[in-house]
Amino acid sequence: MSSPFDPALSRRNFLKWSGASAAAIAAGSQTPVLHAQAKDGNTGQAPTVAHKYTVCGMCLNACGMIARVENGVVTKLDPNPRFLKSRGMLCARGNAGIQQLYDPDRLKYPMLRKGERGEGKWERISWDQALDIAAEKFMKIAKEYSRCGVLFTPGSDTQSTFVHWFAEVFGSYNIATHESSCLLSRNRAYLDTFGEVPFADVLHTRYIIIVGANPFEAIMTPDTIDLMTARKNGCKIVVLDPRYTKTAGLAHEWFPIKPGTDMAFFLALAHVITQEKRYDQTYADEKLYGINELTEHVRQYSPEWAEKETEIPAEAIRRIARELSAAAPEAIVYPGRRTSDYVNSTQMRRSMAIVNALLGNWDRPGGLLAARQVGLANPDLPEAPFYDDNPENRLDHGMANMMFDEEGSFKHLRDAIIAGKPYPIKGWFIYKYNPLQSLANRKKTIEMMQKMDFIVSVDITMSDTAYMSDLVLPAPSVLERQDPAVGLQGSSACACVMARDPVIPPLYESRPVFDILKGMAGRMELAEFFDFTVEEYRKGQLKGLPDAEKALREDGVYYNPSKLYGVYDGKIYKTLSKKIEIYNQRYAQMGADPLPVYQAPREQPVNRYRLVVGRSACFTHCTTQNNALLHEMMPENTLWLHPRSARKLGLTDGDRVEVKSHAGRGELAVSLKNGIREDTVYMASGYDPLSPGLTRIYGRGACIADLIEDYADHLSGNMAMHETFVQITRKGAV
Amino acid sequence: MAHQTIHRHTRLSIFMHWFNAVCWFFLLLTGLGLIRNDALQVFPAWPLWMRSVFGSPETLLLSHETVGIIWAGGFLIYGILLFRQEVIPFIREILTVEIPRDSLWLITKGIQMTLGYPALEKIAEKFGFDSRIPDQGFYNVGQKLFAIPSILGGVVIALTGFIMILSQYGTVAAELVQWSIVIHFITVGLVFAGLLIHIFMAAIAKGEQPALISMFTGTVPEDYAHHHHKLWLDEIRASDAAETSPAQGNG
Amino acid sequence: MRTQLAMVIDSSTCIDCKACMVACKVENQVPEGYWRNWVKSSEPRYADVDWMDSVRPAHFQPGGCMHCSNPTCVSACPTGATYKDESDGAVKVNDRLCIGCGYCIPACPYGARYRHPTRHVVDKCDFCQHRRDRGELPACVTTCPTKARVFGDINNPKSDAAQLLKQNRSIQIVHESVNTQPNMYYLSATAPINWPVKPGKPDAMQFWKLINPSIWGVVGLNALGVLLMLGKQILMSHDKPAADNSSPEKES
Amino acid sequence: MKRMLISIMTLVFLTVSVAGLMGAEKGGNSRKGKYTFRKSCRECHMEGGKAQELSPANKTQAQWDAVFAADQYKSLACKAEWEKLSAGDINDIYAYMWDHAFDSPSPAKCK
Repeated sequence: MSSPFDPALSRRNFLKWSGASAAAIAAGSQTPVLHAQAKDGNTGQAPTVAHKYTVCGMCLNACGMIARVENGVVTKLDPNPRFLKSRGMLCARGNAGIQQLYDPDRLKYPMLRKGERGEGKWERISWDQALDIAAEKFMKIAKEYSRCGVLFTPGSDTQSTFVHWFAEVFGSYNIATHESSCLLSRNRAYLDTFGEVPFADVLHTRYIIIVGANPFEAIMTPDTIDLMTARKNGCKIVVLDPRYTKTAGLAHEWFPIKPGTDMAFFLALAHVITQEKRYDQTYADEKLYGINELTEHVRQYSPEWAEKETEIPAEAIRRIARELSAAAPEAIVYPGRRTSDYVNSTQMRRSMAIVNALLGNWDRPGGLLAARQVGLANPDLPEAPFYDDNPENRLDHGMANMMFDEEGSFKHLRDAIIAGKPYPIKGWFIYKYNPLQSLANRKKTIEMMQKMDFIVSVDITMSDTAYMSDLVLPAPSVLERQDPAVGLQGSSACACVMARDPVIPPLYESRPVFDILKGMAGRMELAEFFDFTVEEYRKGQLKGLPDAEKALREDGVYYNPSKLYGVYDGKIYKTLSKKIEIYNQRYAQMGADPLPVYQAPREQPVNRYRLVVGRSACFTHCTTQNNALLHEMMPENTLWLHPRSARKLGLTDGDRVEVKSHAGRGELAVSLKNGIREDTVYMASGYDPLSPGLTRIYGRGACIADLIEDYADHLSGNMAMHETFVQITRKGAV
Repeated sequence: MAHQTIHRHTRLSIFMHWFNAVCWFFLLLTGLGLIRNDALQVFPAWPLWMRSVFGSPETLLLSHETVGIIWAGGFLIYGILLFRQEVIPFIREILTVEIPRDSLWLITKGIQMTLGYPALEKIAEKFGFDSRIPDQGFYNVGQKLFAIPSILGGVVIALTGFIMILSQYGTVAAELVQWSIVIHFITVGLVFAGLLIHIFMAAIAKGEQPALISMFTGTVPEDYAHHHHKLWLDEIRASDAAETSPAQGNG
Repeated sequence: MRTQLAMVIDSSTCIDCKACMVACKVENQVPEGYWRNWVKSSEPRYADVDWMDSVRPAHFQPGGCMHCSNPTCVSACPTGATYKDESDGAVKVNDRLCIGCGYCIPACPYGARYRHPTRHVVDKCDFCQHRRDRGELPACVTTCPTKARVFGDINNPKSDAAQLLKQNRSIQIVHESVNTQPNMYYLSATAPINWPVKPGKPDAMQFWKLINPSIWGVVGLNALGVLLMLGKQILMSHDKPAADNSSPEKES
Repeated sequence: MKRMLISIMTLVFLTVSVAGLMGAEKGGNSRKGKYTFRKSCRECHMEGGKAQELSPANKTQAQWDAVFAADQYKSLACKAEWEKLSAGDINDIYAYMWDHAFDSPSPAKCK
């Protein structure tokens, strides 16, 4: 009766419709696109409804969606039931994708900085002017300081591949990716143990230990959904976390482990498993390298010893080791994702990888799976030129000894740029990357920016990093873009290919980063390297998959059936020993610990609290806090504090406090929570931005980037975000 | 003399009277049909029937609201345009009350209407008051006593109705709307109770046919005027004598 | 048997991700600050115990309008704008009949209703009528990551909802003061159970109910009086009209 | 004091490990090697090319050591192409192949 499709006009229908569409296109009303469509649409008749396949871009998971488009306006996003990777679901952020599209806070046209950096004075310019300026400034830097004098930071995005390609043809290998503040230490650890980064077969496992991960809140498809299905099927979940996350709350056992001591727990598990010979000897002889060294090495790490470090009772550790190995190989130590926590994160994750190795779960149901074949080809592109005047290496080369060359380390790069050594970096191209909100030590990032001559940001809204840039270029949301094909690993669900086509044309003057790069390349005598369209690029990717285009059109996804288990049968591991390296020979060669040696975390100063960060299901890092639909869930962040600690500090719930670290300070309200250790505090990321362009969260809460001190993982150069201790003082009640 | 007629109502007044009557009945019946709640409705079948007559509950509400606006709007325009000519004299007339005479009228007329003349005479004798029914002006005091609350009631009904319509198109404090419905309902109930008597007294009761007819013709027989509204008749005669204005005569 | 749409919810699988809330908000254009559905959560109760002692698991309870079979909201509505749709068993609001009085809002023990700030009518879940018209499931059901919400006709034994209900022990959440017979069933133990409130009525509604008999009574009595007089007039027609003329005659 | 100690220890650790890494690295310029390899070898050593498709990740570091061992190339079919390259170019290609070998810390990706 109240259906918006009811063509009958009633006394209130007119008002209702005008109200409804005003809400839906609040932002869009300023756009020529929507105006045009409104004129075309036969007003008074039932709206034309189209359903279009697309893929979510609110986080990097890429879940399948169906967009409902009515008279050219996207009115709803629903899950694509055929998209097995996302298990036919769409989370809160996915549903809020529509708000990202129609957000009045969106950037609308290219803007050039007028006043000082961060002063917020902008001049609207045309795209031609913008691209001319960008090309000219980068070429000037290339001439004066070499092409490596421009830094490129592509965030996790389907079109980031073009930024990498542009950097390559432009000639800079100074690239720092999102990964260097996320999962590199995990990748390092698993690569150096199994020769490959695995996917956990959560769905079929019977026992899972989750440490430094929060899959029920940090939604990952299909792991999050599979974990709940596994739980329903009787899988036991053990969570170690200083904070009572929703994952901890839904686990069978939760241990509020002392922060930074995870390795002690896993070494003790290895101790029990090896001492009690709870591993498969035949498997170990055949596949594992260094089992004897390990047995010897972990003799010192008894559960009783670990109890002192972790504050987890020895008998619980012993029991868990026994339960875990009894469930093996359908048992997993969950590898996790964001492992940018401590200075020894790689070794910590190595200790977890080693326990996985002892469980013999590699390449088996309910264990760790290798990446599956998807079948995308590399489009034929011209060979990238080589510039002889470039320095030999990345700026941060050698600052961590197991760094990934193509990912870099933002933390080390920043230090080197500030120092100007070994060579200067003066330009920065930023795409979907916001270190001023998401990464440690905001002040230092600003200091780094002040060393630069020219900074370009391509973003959807005026993020803090865009706000501090010189040229800001408006990007469309994924609903307005054509994207290259991407292969997705969906654990046991699938290996699949997705590709986006625009659901509606781009709003305002926004342009996808591909167009921007192509425009810049054309102005830098690099046109030949971008002499293709996204469509052509995608055709090149799909050339080996004749059925893909049809499947993408009809189902919104293409599956390439590939082997799931036993991929490694008859194959060797990509390690020096060609086996699963419990004892890592390369580490031994370069002087790192070949087996993880426990190092206690830095001692906690008196009256200081360890700051930990972590996810909420409604927020992707610091990108969705300003989204009206999600903002309502948490209008500002608060500091989680244990009631006993609060009593000690004379605080009650809701009191405002000043939080201080060596990096900076912030002010926010405290929430008294039993679900956090007395020595630890937590706050959500993404608040108190510098940019007033984020209207809903500007001036709300406190910013983690201003508080977290800059540490990095020794081996991978990954940022270490849990090494900060803060001081808390009362600021008076609200 | 008995056959002579006297002008009593202008065409506009006649129109407004019947306009009011028709609107009232329509609004009453549709309004009653809108109350669909077991705890409040005495005739549960009525709303169902009304809704089916109108095709749907929405049309019923829409009709009620439309006619309500026409009714209130009609009186508003009438009141504004003829404020001096009609409203002020009317109000002055209905507010003019002479307590000893008019209260006696109420008593004697009341007894006469209910118990009849013989009873009136007996009671008057017993309690020692004049059994003759006192003379009245253009309106008798009974009409005045009905007119005052029904006008006030009309204003209340219009206002509360307006609040309810308004609350569908704008933000109105919830409590105001909540009380508006109740007051609307109560006022209609009370005015309607009076209306029943008005209808009886003015149209059905014996000897009142000239009044009913006058609501079509605009004139009353002189003897009726003499009998029911003697003071008014005296006034007309006095002014006729003074001005010999044809407008005041029966033409 | 008559259709009764219902939700059977396995709240033990809810992860409190709030996808259902956002999906509903977008689908039904629910304005900022208002919700048609929700996820209630249990507070962890280990405040005064040592960390290492037993930990109560968290529990999340998705909900929304319960589409009761004995709806207190329907009996609070003066106009019948809120009604139980016989065709599908859902409790609905006829926007075009609602005058926004809000009598029904406190009458719901679950807080499932609100007054829409721009449409000015009361708004609530209708199990996504317009989606069902297109053959789709309600938005919250479709989007739920763990498929905690199962939707269907519980009177149709073939539906998923009916089968789930048959195979499991379930509970309905009611306030002790009134059994509204909600059509939202929760499987297994569901923890944040005690949140519904006693259904209330606004003062105006209470006053109306109080005074209602008197008003009908006054009208009825007057009608009776008029009828009596009419009867008297017809039966006692010999009551001298001549006396009518006595008064002026006497005077003159 | 403790911070100082940690800093010194970190520095020592870094120096030792960087030195270790240097020792493991080949002398050539890996980045230039990538370019030269693509320019000089990939025409044949690509999918659908005249010779077997080659990427650094096709072989282990030990296998690359063997390929680039002194005069080993003379037994290859593309001997003539090798001879067109300078010793420096070959060394660069060697560095590239070795750095991104199958069992290297950062094996070459398909893309």
